[in-house]
Amino acid sequence: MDSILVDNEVIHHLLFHKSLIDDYNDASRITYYVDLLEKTHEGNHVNMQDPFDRSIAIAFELVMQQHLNPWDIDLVSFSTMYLKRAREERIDLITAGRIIHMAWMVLKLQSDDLVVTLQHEQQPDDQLEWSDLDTSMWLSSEDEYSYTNLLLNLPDPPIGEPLRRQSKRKVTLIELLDAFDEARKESLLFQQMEQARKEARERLIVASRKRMIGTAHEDNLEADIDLVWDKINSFPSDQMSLSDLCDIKDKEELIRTLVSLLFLAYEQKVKVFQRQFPYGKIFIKTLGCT
Amino acid sequence: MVSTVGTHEKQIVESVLFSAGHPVSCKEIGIATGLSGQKVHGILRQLMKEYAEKKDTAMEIVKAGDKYVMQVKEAFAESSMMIAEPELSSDLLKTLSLIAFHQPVKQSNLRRLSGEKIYEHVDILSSLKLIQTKKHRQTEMITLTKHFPEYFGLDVTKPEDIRTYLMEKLAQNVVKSTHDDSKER
Amino acid sequence: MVSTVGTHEKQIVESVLFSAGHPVSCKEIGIATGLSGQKVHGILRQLMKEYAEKKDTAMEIVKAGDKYVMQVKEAFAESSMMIAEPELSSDLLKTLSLIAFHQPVKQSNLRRLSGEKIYEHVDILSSLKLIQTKKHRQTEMITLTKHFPEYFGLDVTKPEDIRTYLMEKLAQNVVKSTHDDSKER
Repeated sequence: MDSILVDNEVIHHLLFHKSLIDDYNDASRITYYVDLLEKTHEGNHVNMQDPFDRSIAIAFELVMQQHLNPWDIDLVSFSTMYLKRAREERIDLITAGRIIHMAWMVLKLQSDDLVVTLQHEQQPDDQLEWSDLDTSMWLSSEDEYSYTNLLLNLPDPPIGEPLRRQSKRKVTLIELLDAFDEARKESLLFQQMEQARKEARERLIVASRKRMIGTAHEDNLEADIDLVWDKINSFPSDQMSLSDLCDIKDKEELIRTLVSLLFLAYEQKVKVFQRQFPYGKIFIKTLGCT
Repeated sequence: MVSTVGTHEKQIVESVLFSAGHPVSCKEIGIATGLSGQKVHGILRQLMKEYAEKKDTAMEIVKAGDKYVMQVKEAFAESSMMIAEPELSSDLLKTLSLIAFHQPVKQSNLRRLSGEKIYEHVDILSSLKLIQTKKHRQTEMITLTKHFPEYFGLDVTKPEDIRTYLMEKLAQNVVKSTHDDSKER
Repeated sequence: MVSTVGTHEKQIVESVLFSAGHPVSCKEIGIATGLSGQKVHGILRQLMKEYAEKKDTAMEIVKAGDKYVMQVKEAFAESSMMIAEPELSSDLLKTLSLIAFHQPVKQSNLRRLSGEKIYEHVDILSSLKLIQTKKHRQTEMITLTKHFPEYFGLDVTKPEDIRTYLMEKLAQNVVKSTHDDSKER
């Protein structure tokens, strides 16, 4: 009894859409579906020769058996169920993809046309579903829809890595020699560049020290830097904290030491760092160049 | 008329394909063997045909993008996978299949389909040089690189041909899994 | 009596030999394929025989110690030798050649020779057991391991001999390439 009821619902649904559709092809397609549906009801789908017909029939049968409301098909669960059935019935799954697409088109028609007519209100759902996708930008064709839907619903991707030979060969002596030749040339170039960088750095240091001339610390700066550098070098380890170098409660000495350290860091003689930023202890590490 | 290819020259090209382990171009084979590009091309065609006809070999020679590669036939690949670990997870392959079909595609559209993991996937696939992102007006569009067909041994390079290939493979995949399901029962 | 071997099983073993790219034992093939050791052994014997009888293939399957390997027949080895990817990238090779020449060498000195990339290279080369770092007083010194001469087939092992060898070979190399250049002209 139930199945006949749903059956009629489906037919009404299709006919309703037929009346909404102007396009001749779409309308005739729906007429065709109604015919098919009747055959389905008679249990004829098993004998149908055309796989496309058969798959549509299965779709309708599924709607009836699962008592799905044709006005409100949850396309995600429909697709999942449909694919399962399609697998069992061994129908061409590209065709199956197209059927799901058609179901989705029906659904789209519903939402496009009927929301206004029937004032059917829907609460926005938090969960993203197929019908929520913005299809205006993409998934605009049947193939795109079918492919994407199938891909996301099936366990295996359509491409797999081919198995090729693991062929790493040893390097030959000649290649080592060529590499040596190149390495020699490159390291010459690298050293020339380093030298140029070093000279540029020294020019900058001289320039920046010159800029300090005229400030309050002018007279003492060079002497301060030398003093701090001496303290660092006389420390038994190559790493120390700021408090090892000055009395950090003496603000003036602290600033003098810090400024000197910044110069030394700029000259790449020391590295100044904190383990915890911004209030952690300040450490100084010599960089091993004198 | 097809000129007769000497067995020796054919074997030389075969040995190069075998040793390479990765797709090689006619030009590279030419350099390695000293044969002319045209000659190499002819030999490759013949080798591909012969391998395809041989029923008792586990290997095949296929065109991969603009290059050629010797690899294990798909039917045997799974059993030998133990010996050579696959580089890409099935999840990554799915993302790549989405990009391959929809290219050029916006990252945001991909995210809507597969969620946040997309960002990580796009990074990995970019680092493997299988995809690239290009600025198109204000949006980053993702496309495949020419390494894609080489990596997967596809004879097609145009986006529309790659699409057709993927559609067909997916369909085969479904038929196969249907078959497996029914066998299990 | 030799039991008949199914084509499918034979092809699976063949695909394992092909993809491994290095000698594999019966046991390893068994694990990869799920076939019994005895079965694998029988299939290998048959595959070796078949490959030996085939006149038109460039490959052969041979026993190497206790293992089996699919390789290019010696007659074709030369043209295909260089087409496979080398194990060490050219960048790594440059660092290795610097170490070979300057050993024992401080890491900081290497950095001065070719920059920051040295740190990563030293890690990789150490993991490949081609170099080792040893503490010498306060400094880490880098030297070659005994695998270095083995790897490159050198019959010298002392640092000074390796250096002399490299210098001599390099000189010959330069002379040879100059010669080749002038021939091309």
